Amino acid sequence: MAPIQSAEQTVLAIRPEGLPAFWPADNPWLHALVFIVASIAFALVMVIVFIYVERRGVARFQLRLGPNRAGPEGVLQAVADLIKLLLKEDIVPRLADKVVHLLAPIVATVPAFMVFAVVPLWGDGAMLADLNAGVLYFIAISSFGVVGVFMAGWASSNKYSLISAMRGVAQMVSYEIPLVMALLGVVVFAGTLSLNGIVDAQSIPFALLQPLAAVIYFLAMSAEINRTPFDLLEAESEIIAGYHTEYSGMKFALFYVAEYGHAVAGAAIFATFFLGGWKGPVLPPVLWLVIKMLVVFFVGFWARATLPRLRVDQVMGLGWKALLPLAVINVLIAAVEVLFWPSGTTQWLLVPINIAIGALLVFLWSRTVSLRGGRVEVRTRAEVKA
Amino acid sequence: MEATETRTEPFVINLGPHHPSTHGVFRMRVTFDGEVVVDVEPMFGYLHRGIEKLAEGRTYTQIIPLTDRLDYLASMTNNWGYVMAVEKLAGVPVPERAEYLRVIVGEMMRISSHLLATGFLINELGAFFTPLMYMYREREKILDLFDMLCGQRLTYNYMRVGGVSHDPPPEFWPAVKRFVREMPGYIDEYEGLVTTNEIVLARTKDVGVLSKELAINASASGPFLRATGVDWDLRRDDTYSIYDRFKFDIPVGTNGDVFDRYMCRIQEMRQCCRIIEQALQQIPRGEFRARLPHLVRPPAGEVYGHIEAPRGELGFYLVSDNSIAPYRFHVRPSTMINLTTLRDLTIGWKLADLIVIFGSIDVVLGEIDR
Amino acid sequence: MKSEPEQKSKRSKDKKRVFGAGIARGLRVTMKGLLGRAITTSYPEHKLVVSKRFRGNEFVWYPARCTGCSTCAKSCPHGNIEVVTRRGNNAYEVEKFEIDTGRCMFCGLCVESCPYDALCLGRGYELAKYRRGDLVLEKEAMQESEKRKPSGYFRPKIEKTLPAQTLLIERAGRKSRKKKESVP
Amino acid sequence: MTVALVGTGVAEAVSKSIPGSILASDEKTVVVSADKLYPAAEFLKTSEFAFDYLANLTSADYLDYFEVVYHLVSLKKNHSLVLKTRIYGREAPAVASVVPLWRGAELQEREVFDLMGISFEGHPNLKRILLWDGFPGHPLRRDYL
Repeated sequence: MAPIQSAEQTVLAIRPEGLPAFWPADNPWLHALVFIVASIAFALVMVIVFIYVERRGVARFQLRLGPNRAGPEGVLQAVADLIKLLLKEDIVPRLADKVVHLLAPIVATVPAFMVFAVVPLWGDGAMLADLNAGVLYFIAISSFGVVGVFMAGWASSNKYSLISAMRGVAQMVSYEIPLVMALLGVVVFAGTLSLNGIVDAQSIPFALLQPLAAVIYFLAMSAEINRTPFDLLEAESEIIAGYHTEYSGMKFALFYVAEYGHAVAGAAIFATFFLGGWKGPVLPPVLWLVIKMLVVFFVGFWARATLPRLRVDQVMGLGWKALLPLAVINVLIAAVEVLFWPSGTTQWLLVPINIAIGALLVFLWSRTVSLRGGRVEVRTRAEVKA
Repeated sequence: MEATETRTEPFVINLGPHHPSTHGVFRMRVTFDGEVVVDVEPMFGYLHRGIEKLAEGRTYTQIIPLTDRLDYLASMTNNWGYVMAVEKLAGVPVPERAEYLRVIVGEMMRISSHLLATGFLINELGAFFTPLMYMYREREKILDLFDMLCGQRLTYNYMRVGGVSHDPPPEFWPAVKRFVREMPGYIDEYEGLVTTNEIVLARTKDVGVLSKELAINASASGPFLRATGVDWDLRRDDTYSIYDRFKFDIPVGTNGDVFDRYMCRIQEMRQCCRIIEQALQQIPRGEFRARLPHLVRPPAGEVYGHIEAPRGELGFYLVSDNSIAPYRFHVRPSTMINLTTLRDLTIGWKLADLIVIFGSIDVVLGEIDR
Repeated sequence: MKSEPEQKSKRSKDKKRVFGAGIARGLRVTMKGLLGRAITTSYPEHKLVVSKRFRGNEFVWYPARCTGCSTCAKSCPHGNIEVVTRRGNNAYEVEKFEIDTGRCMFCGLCVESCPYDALCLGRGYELAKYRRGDLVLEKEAMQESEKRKPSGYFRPKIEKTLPAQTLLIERAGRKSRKKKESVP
Repeated sequence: MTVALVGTGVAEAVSKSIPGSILASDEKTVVVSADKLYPAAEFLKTSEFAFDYLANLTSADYLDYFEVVYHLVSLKKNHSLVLKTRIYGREAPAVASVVPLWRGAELQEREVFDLMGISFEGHPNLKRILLWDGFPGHPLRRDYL
């Protein structure tokens, strides 16, 4: 558990014991500089890796070969795409709100990378800022991405974009709550809000100790980063490309990076919260983090390759009727367990118990909650006139 | 402070003609209230090539390639419907072997067409192309066989008045047998991927329900009609060709919703395999094309020939004035008539449902616009 | 003749499932796809063999056999074939034989109607040209050569000599395994 | 197998109920006069013939007159009939719409209106369907070039 820190330390709380001996721990600016560069580079490289892995992986799911032209086995595909997009003409619709249209991709992209400030990358304290309110920081930043989406949808003056933006906001509002509630279960077990502390606390990965929270978090995260089956924002069969219909060239590239940046951030956060972050035997810690992120991402695009998407009201229904109550119950159970169960080696016994409880709750909910139907009685224009 | 009433204003979107899921160049003018559909007006004609007018200036044989371009996902059945109408008009006998060949390719065409119909439906539900790619795989096998048979993969021009243009090469038969043997397994695979999926069920059950009465009144046909529970299939109820020699069931839905339409198509594919299997066993040797003069010159008169095409009743109304070209050539476009009820089905549903309901009707613009 | 009851039984079954069971079944199917082989090929490097009767562009025309009877031109639905003949000593000489493949729909009716087997369809499928004029095939360009081979469409003798078609069913077919019939 | 009803027999029944409506009839077809089309069609739908399904609706131009052809089917009794009507005059041919009886006629009548220029009185939304508004002429007429 992280010790209580003084006010000065919270600004840039450095945990030197996880860092090499020559580390300039006494110079917060140098530390910040190194980690800003390192975490953004890490995130960008991971974005390229994710794009490649997803495109090739989904292609293999679909019995195709996938991109295999640019570079050996197509590894440079993302670079090729980027160059193409950079050279493309930047088209702004005549009726667009120009300034907002320009700002939107930036606002959408930045939060994806800001999240990495609190993610421990390769060891205890190897992060930009070990905030003692790291979870809060993450929640605040991650929910900011939708502002960019909304700006884009609004500024494009395109009806599809507008629908997409509205969907985005509704989805964000609905899924923020189960997401936070699921994290609360973890926080209760870890006893800290610092992400470093949460990784430290995972002698048993929280995915096992809090299976229900992990599932809820995964679903809510999928909804937050707009991945199937909740990819309403970019439902291409319905609203073309959603909020970035009217974007081209570099601005579109930024949205593309933002989409995968959010996926990278989501995978990193999931790995940190539930899979033990950088922890792991034999291999270097940063590699463990990457492996865990890829595993999380794999499940994501496996679902993307398989599942259709839910309708907008069904997404809301699932969030409010199923995920939120389950998350609340999960927090209660976690609190009771932490209060009355002796910590120590006997904690292993909680794993089967919690899995059983989770399975039971999911079973009960699948009996009661139904997402079918959904027709709305409307009056047609002729009827309104009459 | 005064209470103000929140008012919503409907807005209009022109969905199409270039929209990813309008199956070509279909356009719907949709009035939305939020995401709820208030009014739909289908508009088409962007692919109008005037085939009916073109046909009036072409000989009966030259029209066959034109019919390929009607419902381009089921060209074989278009060929078939047309040549059957001409044969009826001219009183031309068709050799046994040709009839069997027609049934075999016709049913393979039905499988291929239904594969695309269900595949695109799932795609419109939001699946990221995977079910579609799996279905394309089987369709590709069928197209390979058609390529072997008549040299093209989409526009076959295979049927002729009084028979078919080619006898299949010897390597055709083992491939068809293998295909029919393997196909039910693949259909099981699709069902595993789609039928039991909770998201699909939530999206399709009770969505876009069409009542029996309205379906009949609006001249719906094909799987779209049968999904409502009307047991009407021209192959059985107005037997043409040699369908009375085969045993097959006609899948009928109960509810008339999107899911039933999907289920009807899946079940129909299984029945197609059964028919092909029986036809492969029964097919006789002999002529595949009746000996006819180069130019068909039917006696003056008129005829309405119809067949059960994959998308519904495909009819050809021909008027002959005893010349080498028809006096009037009319196609009964099954999917255009199925679209009559689009408005009734979609009002009150959301944008996403509109796309799915439209997809479940399974239109092909080549046939609608002609 | 109805299979209604079957559907009904399916319907009542799926109500008893736990949410996620059907999704898991779907995930299993796609996982099988991931572990299987790709069915596509890298096109310009690996080309598949088209069928023996393929109706491609690159028509092949045999001047020795052609009598200039213009049956092909008459049978063309679009009138794309232009034949001009000159009276020679004892036979017509073909002065001009042009096919406008820009408007051709490769229905093959011209080849079918040719009484002397003088016109054959080709096996090419790479149709793109830079100019519309390049799509009009003239008689010199249409003669058979190493690169320009006729297709076996309505020419059974040629058909026998052509290589076998690549069939997807042979490349991506299933190992034959007894499958229980799920339909009565 | 759908039984094609003998036209003369049906014509007798129709003329009994709606006198003066039959123009001609033969083995296959019944031709009714244009002004009596709607009552005749209504009779065919509601009487014991029970033609509940309009399979096809089309038209042909014979220069002297336009012919509108209705292919009726009864799904209940599985029999069919070809009903025709003739409209004389090329300027503004018109006939009653059968949309109130069979909704299936909706788009088909619009198509006939578009391509053949026959207007259907009582159609809820008679607009051009395949061609754009303002297209000159009606292409399926024999005198359109």
